[in-house]
Amino acid sequence: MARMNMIQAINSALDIMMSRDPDVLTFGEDVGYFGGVFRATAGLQQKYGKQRCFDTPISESGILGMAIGMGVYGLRPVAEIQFADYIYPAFDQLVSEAARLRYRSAGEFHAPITVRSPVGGGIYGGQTHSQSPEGVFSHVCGLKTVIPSNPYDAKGLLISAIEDDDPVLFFEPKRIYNGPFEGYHDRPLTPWSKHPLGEVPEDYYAIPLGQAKIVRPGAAVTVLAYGTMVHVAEAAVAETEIDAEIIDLRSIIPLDIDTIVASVKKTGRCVVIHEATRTSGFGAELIAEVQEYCFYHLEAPIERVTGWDTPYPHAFEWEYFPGPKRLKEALQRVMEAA
Amino acid sequence: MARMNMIQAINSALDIMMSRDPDVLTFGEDVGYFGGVFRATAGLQQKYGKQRCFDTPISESGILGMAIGMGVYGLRPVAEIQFADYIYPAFDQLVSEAARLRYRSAGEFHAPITVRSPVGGGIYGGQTHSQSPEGVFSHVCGLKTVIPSNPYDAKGLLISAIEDDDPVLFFEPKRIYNGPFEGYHDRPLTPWSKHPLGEVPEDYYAIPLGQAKIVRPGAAVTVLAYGTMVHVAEAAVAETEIDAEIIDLRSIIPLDIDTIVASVKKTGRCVVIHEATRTSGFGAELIAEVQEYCFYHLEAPIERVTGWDTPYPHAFEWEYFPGPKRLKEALQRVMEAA
Amino acid sequence: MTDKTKLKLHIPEPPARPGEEPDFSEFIIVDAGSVPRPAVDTPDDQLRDYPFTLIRVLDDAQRAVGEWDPQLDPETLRRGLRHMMLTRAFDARMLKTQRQGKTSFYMQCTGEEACGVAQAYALDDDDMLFTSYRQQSMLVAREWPLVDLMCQIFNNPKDRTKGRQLPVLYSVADANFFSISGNLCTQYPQAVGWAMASAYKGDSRIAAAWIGEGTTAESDFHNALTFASVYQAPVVLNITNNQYAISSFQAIAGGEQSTFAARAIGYGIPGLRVDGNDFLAVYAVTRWAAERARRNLGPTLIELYTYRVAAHSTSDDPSAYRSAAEATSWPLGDPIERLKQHLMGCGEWDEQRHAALQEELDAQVLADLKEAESHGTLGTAPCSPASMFDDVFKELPIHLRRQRQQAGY
Amino acid sequence: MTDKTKLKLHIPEPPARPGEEPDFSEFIIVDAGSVPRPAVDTPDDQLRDYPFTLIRVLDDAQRAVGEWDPQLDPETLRRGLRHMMLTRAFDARMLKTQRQGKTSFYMQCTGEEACGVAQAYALDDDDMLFTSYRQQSMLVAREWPLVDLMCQIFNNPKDRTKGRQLPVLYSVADANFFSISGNLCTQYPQAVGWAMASAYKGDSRIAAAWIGEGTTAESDFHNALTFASVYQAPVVLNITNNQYAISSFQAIAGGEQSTFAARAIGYGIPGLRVDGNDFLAVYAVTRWAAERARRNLGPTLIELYTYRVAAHSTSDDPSAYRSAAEATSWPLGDPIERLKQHLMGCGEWDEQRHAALQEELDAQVLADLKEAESHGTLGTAPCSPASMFDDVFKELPIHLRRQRQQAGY
Ligand SMILES: Cc1ncc(C[n+]2csc(CCOP(=O)(O)OP(=O)(O)O)c2C)c(N)n1
Ligand SMILES: Cc1ncc(C[n+]2csc(CCOP(=O)(O)OP(=O)(O)O)c2C)c(N)n1
Ligand SMILES: [Mg+2]
Ligand SMILES: [Mg+2]
Repeated sequence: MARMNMIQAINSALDIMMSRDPDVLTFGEDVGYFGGVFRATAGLQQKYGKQRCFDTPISESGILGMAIGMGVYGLRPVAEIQFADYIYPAFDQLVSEAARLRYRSAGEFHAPITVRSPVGGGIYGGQTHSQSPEGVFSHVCGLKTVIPSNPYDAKGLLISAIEDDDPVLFFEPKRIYNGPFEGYHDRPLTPWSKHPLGEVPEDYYAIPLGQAKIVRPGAAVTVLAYGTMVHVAEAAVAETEIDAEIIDLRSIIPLDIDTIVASVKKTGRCVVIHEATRTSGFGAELIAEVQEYCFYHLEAPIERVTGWDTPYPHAFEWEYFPGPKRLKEALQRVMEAA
Repeated sequence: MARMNMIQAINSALDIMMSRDPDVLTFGEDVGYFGGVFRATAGLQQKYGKQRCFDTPISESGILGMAIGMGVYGLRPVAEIQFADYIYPAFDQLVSEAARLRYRSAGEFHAPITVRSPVGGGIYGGQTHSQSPEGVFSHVCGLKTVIPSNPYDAKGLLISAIEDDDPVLFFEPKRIYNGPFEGYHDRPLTPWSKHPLGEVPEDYYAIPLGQAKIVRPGAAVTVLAYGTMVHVAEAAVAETEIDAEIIDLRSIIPLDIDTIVASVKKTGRCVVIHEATRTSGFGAELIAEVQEYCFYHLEAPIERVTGWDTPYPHAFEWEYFPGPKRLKEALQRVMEAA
Repeated sequence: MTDKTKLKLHIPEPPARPGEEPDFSEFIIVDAGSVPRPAVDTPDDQLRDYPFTLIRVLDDAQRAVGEWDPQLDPETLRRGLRHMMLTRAFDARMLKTQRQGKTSFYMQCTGEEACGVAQAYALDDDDMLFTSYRQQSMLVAREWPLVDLMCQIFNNPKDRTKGRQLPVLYSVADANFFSISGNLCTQYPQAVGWAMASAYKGDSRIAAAWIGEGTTAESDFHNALTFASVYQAPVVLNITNNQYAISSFQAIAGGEQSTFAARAIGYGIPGLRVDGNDFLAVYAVTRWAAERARRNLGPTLIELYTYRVAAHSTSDDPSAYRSAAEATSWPLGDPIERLKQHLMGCGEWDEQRHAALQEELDAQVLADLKEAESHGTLGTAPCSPASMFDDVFKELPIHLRRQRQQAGY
Repeated sequence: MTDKTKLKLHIPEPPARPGEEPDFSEFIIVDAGSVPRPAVDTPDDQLRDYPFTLIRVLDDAQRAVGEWDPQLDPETLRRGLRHMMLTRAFDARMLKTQRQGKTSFYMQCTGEEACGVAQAYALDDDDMLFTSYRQQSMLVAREWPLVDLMCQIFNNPKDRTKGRQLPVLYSVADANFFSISGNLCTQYPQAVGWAMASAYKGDSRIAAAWIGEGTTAESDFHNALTFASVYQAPVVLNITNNQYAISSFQAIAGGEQSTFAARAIGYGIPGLRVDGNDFLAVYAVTRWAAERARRNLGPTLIELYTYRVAAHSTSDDPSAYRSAAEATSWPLGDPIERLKQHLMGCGEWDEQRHAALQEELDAQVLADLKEAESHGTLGTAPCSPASMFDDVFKELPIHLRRQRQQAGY
C-alpha cells in the first residue's frame, strides 16, 4: 500500500491503464510535457512517449471530437478538460455525439471515451474555475457520470471508467485533491496521507460504476452526498448527536437507487447535499426518486443543501459553499419535523 | 380579434415589436428571405428590410455570440435556432456569457437577447429534430425559459421576452404550431382557428413571464404541464372522472411556485408531465419543490410522466411520447394511493 | 480623432431570386487542363493559389485534358457512369416513396453524383468515410445493397438502425461508412481523430469526411482543420459546395469574400478547388489528397464545386427562394451527362447502351424496392419497439430496465 | 489499391525545453521598413502575402524606417513610454501583493506592453474594446485610475465587480472596456456583433477584440471570422502571439504549419503580422485596420508577434516547461527598451529623464496601492455578500429572494 493524494491516485490509474493497454492515450490542454495544471498526468509523457500523452490546442470541442473519432477507431482515449467550467464548448460533441453514437448506429459504432475534469469551488477560482456541472449531464441519456470523494475510490473508479465501453465523465472535486476538506476553510487541511482512504494499492483494482458506499451507517436520517460534500457531511454529522446514515453516491449515472431507497426506508428522513446550484441540480432528481420510492416511509420533507442559484462569487465563496453549518441546520429541521 | 395559429401569433409578435422598436432585429438560419423553415419570420425581411431580418451562417454559437454583442451595444436581437436540438453548439455562449454577463460585470453590461427555437417531437423528426432541452437550461442561473402552449400565450409571452432585459429562451413546441395536439396521432388535429386560444388580438399585448395559468380548475389532483403536454393533460383528464386541476406553467424560470403550491395544498396530489427525458428533467425540480412546500398535504407520491431516458426514436415516437394513456394511468395510481 | 464616416451593415444578397433571370456571371470558369498538377509532396506554401482556381479535366467538348487527367480505363469510367446513374435512379424512386407516405423523409443528391462516386473510387475500400447525408452515392459506389438502404429508409424490421434514425442517416460499419449524424459537422473532427488513431497505430488506412459549404460555418469545421494541421492527420477533408444550404446561398456561409478551399491556407493545409461535376477531375484531386495522406504528408482540404439541382430535402421547396431556371443554366452542366459524352467521345459508349443501362438500373431499383417493401414501410411494419431501450448504454442500467417494464416491454 | 506506407502520428515539439539552449532559429526576422504599406482600400486578395511577413518600423538601431512609420510626434511617444512603464510598474507591484496574500491571483503582461498601449492610441476612445485578461495596458493608456483596478483585484468594497470576479477580470463600461470573461474567446464573436450593431445604427464607433495565439483554436475564433467576413463588420480582430498558451508553445495551436495571421485569408479578410514589441509598427498597423473598418471596408485580423516574458499567471511556473534564458534571447527585444532607445536616438529622451520617470511611476503606483489597500484587500474587508444575489437577473425573482433570506441577508 502506498500513500497517495487524489492527484497521485488518478495519475496511478492512468499509469496502470497505459501500461496494460497500448490503446489508452491521454491528452488535453497542458497535459503533455507539463503534466497538467493540476499535475494529474505528470510523468506520463516521459514514460509512454509524446504520442500517448500529449498537449492539445485550446479547443474543448476539438479535443472531444478527436477523442470520439479515436474511440470509434478502437482506442480508449482519456481526455482532460482543464476545468469543468470549460466543458461547455464541447457540449455538442458530448450530448449529440458521444452520448448518441451507440444508439443511433444500433451498436455499430461507439466511443469508449473518458473525460476527466476538475469540478467544484473553494479554491478562490471565481465563477469560471468553480462550477459543478454534473446535473446538466445527468439529464443526457447515454452518458455516465462519476464523482469520487477520495484517492482510493478515485483510482478504482477511474480504472473502471477507462475500461467502460460507454462515454464516462469523471469529475474530480479539486478542493479535495490534497485532503478531505470538511468545509472549514479557516482550519488546516488534513492531508490524504493521514487518512485511511489515502492508502491506495499501487496495483490495478477496479471499483464498479453504479455502486454507492455507505460511509457512515445510521438510523435517524439519510444524507445523500458525493465528492467534497461527503466530507462536509461527515464533519457536520460528527458535530451533532444525530445518527445519520451518509451515502457517498460515487456515480450519479448509473445511480445506485437500491442502496438509497433501502436507507431512506430505514431512516424515514433524507437530506441531499451538493455544491452545484440548486434549481434542477442533481439533488432534484434524487428527491424525485426518493419521494416516489419511499413516500410512505418519509417523516419529513426531503431537504436540499446546495450552492445558491448564482454564479460562484470570488470573494464570497464561503458564503456560497454549502458547508457543515448549513447541513446541520437542515438536519436539525428534518429531525424536528413531525 | 384575428384567428392565428401559433406560427402566425409568433410572427405577429415579431412584427409588432419590430414596428415599435427599431432596435429589434431578428436573424437565424434561413430566417431572412425565406422566412424560416417553419415560416415564423415570413414577410419580415420584405417589410423591415434585410438589415433587420436576415440569414446567418450555420453556426449556432456564432449566431448567439453575435446576438450577445448586439445586445451589449443596445439592440434587442431575437435569434432563431432552427431546432432546439441544434442549440448545443451554442451552449457556451448561453451559459458562460448570456447568463453571466450582468452578474460578472455587476450590472455594467447585459444582453437582452431572445432565443426562439422549436422543441418537442411527434412530427417524425427523429432524434435530432425532437428534443426538449429546457431542463438543462433551467439549471443555469441567469437564463429565463418560456414555453407557450397556445397562440394567444405565444404572442403575449414572446412580446414580454423581447422586452425583458434578461436573456430569454423561448421554446416553441412545434407539434402544436397548427393546433392543440392532444396526443392522438391517429385522430385529426383541430386547427387553432377552431380553438378559443387561436383568437389573438392583432395589436400589442404582453403576458408577464413567471405567471402560471390554471387551465382547468379541480380539487382532486394537480397536474403540472407546459407546452404540448397541457393539451395532453386536458385530453387525459377529460377522459377520466378525476377532477384534476391542470396548471400550464408557461415559464419554468421564473417559476410561479405560489400558484403550484396553493393548488397542491388544495388537492393533496400531484402529477408532473413533460416530453423531455425523465432523469433530471424539469419534472424533478418541480417534485423537489412541491414535496418541500406541500409535504404535509400530500396524500400520494408525486408521479412523473415523461419521455423515456433514450433518444427520440424515429419509428417509435408514439411509444416514446408521453400521451394521454400514460398520464391517465399515473392519475389513476395517484388517486388510488392511500 | 479620425474622420467619422457613418458605418453601414452589409448583408449579402444572391444574384437572382425567384422570378429573376439566373445569373452566374460572378462565377469564373477556369479552362479545363489549365491548372498544373503539383507533386503530392509539394509543400503547402507553394500551393496557395490552388484554392482560388478550379481544377478541371473535362473540357467543353468533354475531352480529358491537362496534367490532372487521371487516365482511368474505360471499364472504370463505365462503372462510374453506372454508379452515378444508379444513385440518381435510387433517389428518384425514394422520392416517390416519400410522396406516397411510405417514409417520412428523403434527401436527393441530384447533380452531385460525380463527387461521391469518383471520390469513393479514389479512396480505398478500407478507408473510413465520415459523410454527411448527401453522400449516398459513395455507398452505391462501394456496391452496398440498395435494399439495405431502403430498409433503413422504411424503418422496417431489417433496418440496421433499428427504427431509431431519420431516413437516410445510414450507418454501415461493414462498408467502413460511419454513422451519419443529424447534427451538422460533428463528424469532421471525429474523422481527424480516427485518422490520428490510425496513424498512432501505424495502420495504413486513412479517413475522409464530407460537409456542405453551408456547414463550413460550424465550429467543428475549425476544430477539424486545427487538429488536422497540428497533428498532420492522414485525412481528406471535403466540402461539397452545392451553392445552397437550405434556402441560404453560399455567400451567407462566406462564399462572397473568398472560396471555401481557401480556408485551408491559414492552417498550412493545401486547399484544392475542383469542378465537382467533372468525374475525372474529382477522381484525380481526391487521389492526390489520398496519396498525400498515405505518405504521411498530412491533410488536404478539397472544395467540390457543384450545384444542388433538387430540393434540400423532401421538406423543402426551392421555388420559394431561387430562380427555377438556375439548375439548367449552371455552366458546369450535369455530371452524368458529361461523363456519358466523354465516354461517347472516346468511342466507349453510345446512346443505345446508355438507354439500356438506364432501363436496367430502373428495373433493378424497382426490384430492390419490391424486396425492401416486402419487409415493411414506415408505420406499416416497423421493427419492434422492444429494442427501443437498447444501446443507450452497452448494458441496460436499472433505471432503463424499469422504464422498459413500465413501457410494457 | 495504393502502396501502403505505415502511417505515423506527428506531435509538435518546441525547439528547446528546460535545460536546453533557447532556439529561435526558426523565426525569420524581416527587415524593418521592408514591407510596403498598402492603401487602406486595397482589396484583400492583393494582401495575401502580408500574413507571412512581419511589419516592422524600428530597425536594429531603433530608428523608424519605411512606409509604415506612423510619424508620431515625440509627445505621443513619450506618453507611450510612460504608459508602458506604468503598466510594468503596476504589474510588478500587484504581483507582490499576490505573493503577500492580499489577493488570490494576478496576471502580468510583461513584454507585451507595446501591443496594448499603441493599439489603444490607434483606436478612438469611444471604440469598444473586447479584451482578454492580458490587455491591462489599454486601461492604463486610456488613463483609467489604477486605484480602481486595484480595488477590483482586492475585491474590496470599491470593487466595481462587487467581489464576484476573479482578480484582473475587469469591467469598465465608462472606458468602453468590455467585461472580461474567464472563458477564452467568447468575446470575439461578441465584438463582431457589437460592430454589426454599430453599423446597423449608422454609428461611427468600431469594435476591437483580443485573444492569445493559443485561443485561436477555440470555436469562437472561427465564428468571429465567419460573421465578420459575411457581414463585413467594422471590427479589428487581434491575436497576441506571445508564443505560449500556459505551458503549450505556439505550435500546439497551429503555429508550426502556418502563421496565425494567415487564418484571415480563407475568410477574405486582410491579415497583417506585426512586430509586437515595436510600438510604432503596432500603432501603424492598428491605425490602418481601424481606418479600414471606419470606412466600411470591413474587418482586419492582426497578429502581434511578441514574447510572454513572465509566467502565465501567479498560478504558473514557466521554468517547468521552457528554457529560462528564452525571454532574454528573444530577438525582437523589449518594447519599453526599444521605444526608449528610439526616443533617445531622436534626441527626445535621455537616461536621466528615464530614471526620473521610473521613480515617479513607482511612487505613483505605491501611492495608488496605499489608497486601494485603505479600502481593504481580499479577505480583510470584502464588499458585502448581501449583494451576492443581485444581478443574476435584472430583478430578484422569488426563488432567489428566498435563497437570500435563507443565507441570512
Ligand atoms: C447543428 C445543426 N444546425 C442546423 C441544422 C439544420 N440543417 C440541416 S441541413 C442544413 C443545411 C446544410 O447546408 P450545406 O452544409 O450546404 O449542405 P447541403 O445540404 O447543401 O449538402 C441545415 C441548416 C442541423 N442539421 N444541424
Ligand atoms: C474555454 C477555456 N479553456 C481553457 C481555459 C484555461 N486557460 C486560461 S488561459 C489559457 C491559455 C491561453 O493562452 P493564449 O491564448 O496564448 O493567451 P495568453 O495567456 O498567452 O495571453 C488557458 C488554457 C479557459 N480559461 N477557457
Ligand atoms: Mg450546400
Ligand atoms: Mg499566448
